[in-house]
Amino acid sequence: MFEEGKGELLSSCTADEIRDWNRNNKDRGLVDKMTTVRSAVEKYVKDGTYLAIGGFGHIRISMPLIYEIVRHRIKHLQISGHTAVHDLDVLIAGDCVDAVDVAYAFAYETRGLSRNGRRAVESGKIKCVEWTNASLSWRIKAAAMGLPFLPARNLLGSDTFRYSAAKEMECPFTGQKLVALPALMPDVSIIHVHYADKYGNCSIRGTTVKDDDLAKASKRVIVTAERIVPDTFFRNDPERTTIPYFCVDAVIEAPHGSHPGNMPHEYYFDEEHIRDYLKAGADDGSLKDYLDKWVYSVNDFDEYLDLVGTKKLNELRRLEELR
Amino acid sequence: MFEEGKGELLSSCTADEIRDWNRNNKDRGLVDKMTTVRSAVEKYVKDGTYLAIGGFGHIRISMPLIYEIVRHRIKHLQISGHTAVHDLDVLIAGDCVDAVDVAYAFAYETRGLSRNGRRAVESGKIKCVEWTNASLSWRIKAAAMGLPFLPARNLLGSDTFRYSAAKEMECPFTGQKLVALPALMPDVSIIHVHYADKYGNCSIRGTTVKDDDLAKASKRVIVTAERIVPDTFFRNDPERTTIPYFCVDAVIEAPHGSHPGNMPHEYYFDEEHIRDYLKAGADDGSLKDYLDKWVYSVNDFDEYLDLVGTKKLNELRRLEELR
Amino acid sequence: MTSYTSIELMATVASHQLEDGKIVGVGTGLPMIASLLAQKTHAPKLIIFFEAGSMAPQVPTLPISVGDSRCAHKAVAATGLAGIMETGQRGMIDYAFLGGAEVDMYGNINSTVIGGHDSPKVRLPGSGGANDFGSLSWRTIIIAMHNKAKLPERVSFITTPGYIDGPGAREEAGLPRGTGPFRVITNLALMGFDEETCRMKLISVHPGVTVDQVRENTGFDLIIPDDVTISPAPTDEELARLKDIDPDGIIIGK
Amino acid sequence: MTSYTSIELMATVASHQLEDGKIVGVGTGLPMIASLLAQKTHAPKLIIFFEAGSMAPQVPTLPISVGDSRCAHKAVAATGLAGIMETGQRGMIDYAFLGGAEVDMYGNINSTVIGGHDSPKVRLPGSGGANDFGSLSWRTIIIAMHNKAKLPERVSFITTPGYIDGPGAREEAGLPRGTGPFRVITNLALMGFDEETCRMKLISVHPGVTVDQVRENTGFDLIIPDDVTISPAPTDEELARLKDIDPDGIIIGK
Repeated sequence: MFEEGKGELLSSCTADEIRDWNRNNKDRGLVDKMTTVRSAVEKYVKDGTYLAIGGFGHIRISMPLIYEIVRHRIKHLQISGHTAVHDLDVLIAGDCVDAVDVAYAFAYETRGLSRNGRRAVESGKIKCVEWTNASLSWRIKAAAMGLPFLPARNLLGSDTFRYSAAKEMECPFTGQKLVALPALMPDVSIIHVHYADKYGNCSIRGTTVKDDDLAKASKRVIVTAERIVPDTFFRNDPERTTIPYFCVDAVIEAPHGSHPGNMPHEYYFDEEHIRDYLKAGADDGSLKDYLDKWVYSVNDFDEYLDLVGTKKLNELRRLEELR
Repeated sequence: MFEEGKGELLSSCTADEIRDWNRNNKDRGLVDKMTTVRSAVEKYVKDGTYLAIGGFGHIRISMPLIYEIVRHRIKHLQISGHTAVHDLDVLIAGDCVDAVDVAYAFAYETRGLSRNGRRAVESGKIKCVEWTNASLSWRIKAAAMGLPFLPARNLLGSDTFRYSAAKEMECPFTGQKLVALPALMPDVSIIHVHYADKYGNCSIRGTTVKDDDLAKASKRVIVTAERIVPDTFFRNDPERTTIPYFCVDAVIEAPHGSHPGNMPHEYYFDEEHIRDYLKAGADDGSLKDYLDKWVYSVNDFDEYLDLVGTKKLNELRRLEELR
Repeated sequence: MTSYTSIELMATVASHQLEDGKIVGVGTGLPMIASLLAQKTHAPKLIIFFEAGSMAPQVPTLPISVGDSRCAHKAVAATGLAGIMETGQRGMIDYAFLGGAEVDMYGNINSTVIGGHDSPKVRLPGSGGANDFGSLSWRTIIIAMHNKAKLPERVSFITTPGYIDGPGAREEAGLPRGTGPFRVITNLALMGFDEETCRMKLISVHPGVTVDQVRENTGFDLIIPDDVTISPAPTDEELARLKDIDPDGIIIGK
Repeated sequence: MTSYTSIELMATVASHQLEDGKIVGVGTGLPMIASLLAQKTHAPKLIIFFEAGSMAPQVPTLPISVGDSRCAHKAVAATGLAGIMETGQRGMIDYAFLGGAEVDMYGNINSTVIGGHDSPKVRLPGSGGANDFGSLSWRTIIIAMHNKAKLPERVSFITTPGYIDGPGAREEAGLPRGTGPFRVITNLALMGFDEETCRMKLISVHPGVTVDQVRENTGFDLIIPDDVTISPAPTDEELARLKDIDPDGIIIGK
């Protein structure tokens, strides 16, 4: 009677498993969590990790962590692709990805499709399970709420549903048909924010996309921040805390950390860089050259920013501020 | 097999009814919604209205609207009582209330029980359906999300459940037992906030309790605000918008609007006033005297504040600021 | 007579479909341009929602992404995907404004794959917020290119459901009642949907386009009523505003 | 020997039950006092949540309400009821710290009515956040007065479920596994729960109280093991901190 999607549930958990994880693994204390990109990736990101990335694919993404994952040649990642753009594409370029829960992926919005991403799917290298931006957000919200599922009214009547791992269900009160979305608890999420303190309290300016829920839903949360601030920044104005400290496992200071992506109120897209990257995506050879130059040949994100150059960084700030 | 609470569902709606109401009755435009307490109550609050009140019972409550409802001798209200304290008690004193969805009511926290509230229930005048603070919040959240219900893991195994209108259900993925909480769409909600613009955008400092969801869930929303600010207050910093304008139907400027309740960052409780009120609650006669003095004999909230006096108001500000 | 491109015409015709004072959930590309144009012409009080969380922004210059900082500029509220789509789920979003690689006669949209799902000929981006906006908003406006391949009888993959396979199918599937596709704007024509059959129906052909041309370029039996009109050409005012919105022709120039 | 009141003793014994570095969801009244005392003595890194939405505040002076501005003072985050209880639902709240008018041998709490629900002898406030904290937190600590009426065999109304009617009952009811009542602090004794039977069990009697007194004032067959100890009296340091917390004796003086 009730249909269900035939897509694979890439990451599953019961509500009691969510609770047990949180009881046993999340530190409640106000402890200093400052670390480095390298240590955080080595500690938390493994072959086969189910990874979710904060922001909106090319807006407010944590490029220091993404580059480090590529540099560490992590394999077989499964990715939550709620508007995945440059974040996912670089991981695919680095051959890190096996499967994607796709809401939006393999494309760059107004810039068109990504040849690199398409090639990986069309060659069968990457497995796709279909979702939508809202259904992935609600799956994450379910885990954040400690629930095994959330009901919703989208997805129904579509092939997106048929290639998802959702199920139909009935409302216990009204009898109406609803879609049930299974909770998603990523192994690791990486989130770039505007402000963080050393304990992990975070504040995001502009749209949150789903990062408040993502931080609550994930087993491990690594945060990179444009600026590290004292905890009084949050305690004096606790409404501005987007993510409370106890969700966060590691904090790294990373100014310009979303480059070449946009960081609201800080800097706009580096369109030249993205154009060159997309051009390199035409074939695996050019892509290897790109990665050699920007990822493998630099030791860390500071060296990467030196390659970008101060002039460009200043220009992107002016662009963001509409000057 | 699945149990259900035998309490009456005081206010019910299907998801499509929520949608139809919002389509047909909520203005999407940025229009000036400034009005007076009197006009707002006359327009929206009727005998039999299901009413929800923002804040936390004696913190950030809209006393101008509550007094006006009493002054208008509105009858047969049904109330959402998620930590209802002085807000509900004054409405009971004014003989406005027939039924309460109780999470917490008829009491004043550390100050003890309310004789007025107890009398009304123990005499059979007021009908009680049992809920909890979280389950009422989640019922409101369901309506705010456009869902006919939300699942949860509280309530189960209690008499609170048996005297509620919740049902047991099974998770479509894990088979585990959950409680299903029916959506609650109040007819009217009244919410006191720190800042509002004339369109209805609102910002709350301190805990939101459930007012962000409540504004989205309610058929009509009347807002009183400590301060009216230009819309640039929100547009320059859109993260601080607790309630977006399109949820709100009427906006009223009301400094000191939570008196004798607490307003975080503005003024603390007027304990003397509350003590006198609770003393008056000992019998109906004294309560009538209280209402005569503070509600029926004054024309509006400005006159009420004149009775309170500037000296007292200044004292409550100093108290709040720990000076 | 002022000269204009096919894309400019699609943008102006599309913008006309939006009502002033309503809320529209806007997808990336041409829908963005057409919504901004509506605000600068006949619908100054049109409220735009972008799926990443922005409500009623004052977009200062052409965005690259529906989630970038231009799309949240001077918004009245900055929320997230759930915040936007829950607002839609409770019936507050009047129009969904979407693009699609394929659109069929029931207004179903494919933006996921061409060819089989598991071994696709072309992998497209997927739903993004399209299925959400299209399922939860009251009326869906779709922009597509007009040829037999792009307007097939049946899309090969329903990313975003239209009327699925006919009258009552949306409600039966569990989608909110009273919702569905409203208009389709292509490079050749403006189309709506027949109330009785839920099938796509011609409303107007663009200037210089014949009904036969439209018929020949449609992959299904398009309903052609007697009262087909001619779409209005862009006015000088509209063309000037389009230049303001996209001075470098990033989308309009495509 | 320093003199102290019964309420002061309950506060200190209660505070000892809280572990440093854990999260506790705190109800109104004595639980508030005991949690603040724990922070000022053995558990400076104890994290307090208040149900109205405050996380990890630095409470500057005695609050009147768990939702007032003192309870949100210098918090790390200001959310709402759902924000707090969802954090509990996903297993992040270690202790619920509650009061109750009646507590029975399985740790079920009544704070709703004495007498029949629909024609009560005494109407009490109801659950508030107690059912939520008690259902969703890992361990529940309860403060109550000790006499046969307040500690009956079966509460007349289960506002907040303890072990309901014995082993496995919570899990069978659908409540999160591994949760339940942990300690009961009264004016006479400190009690826990027997792991096998889930029934209330004496841990220590307060100074000057005999086991017989406890037994006589309990409305059910309390498990009395051989190793019953004597609760430690409040230290001078603890009494001084209690005075700091509640200088006017608003709660402590009751």
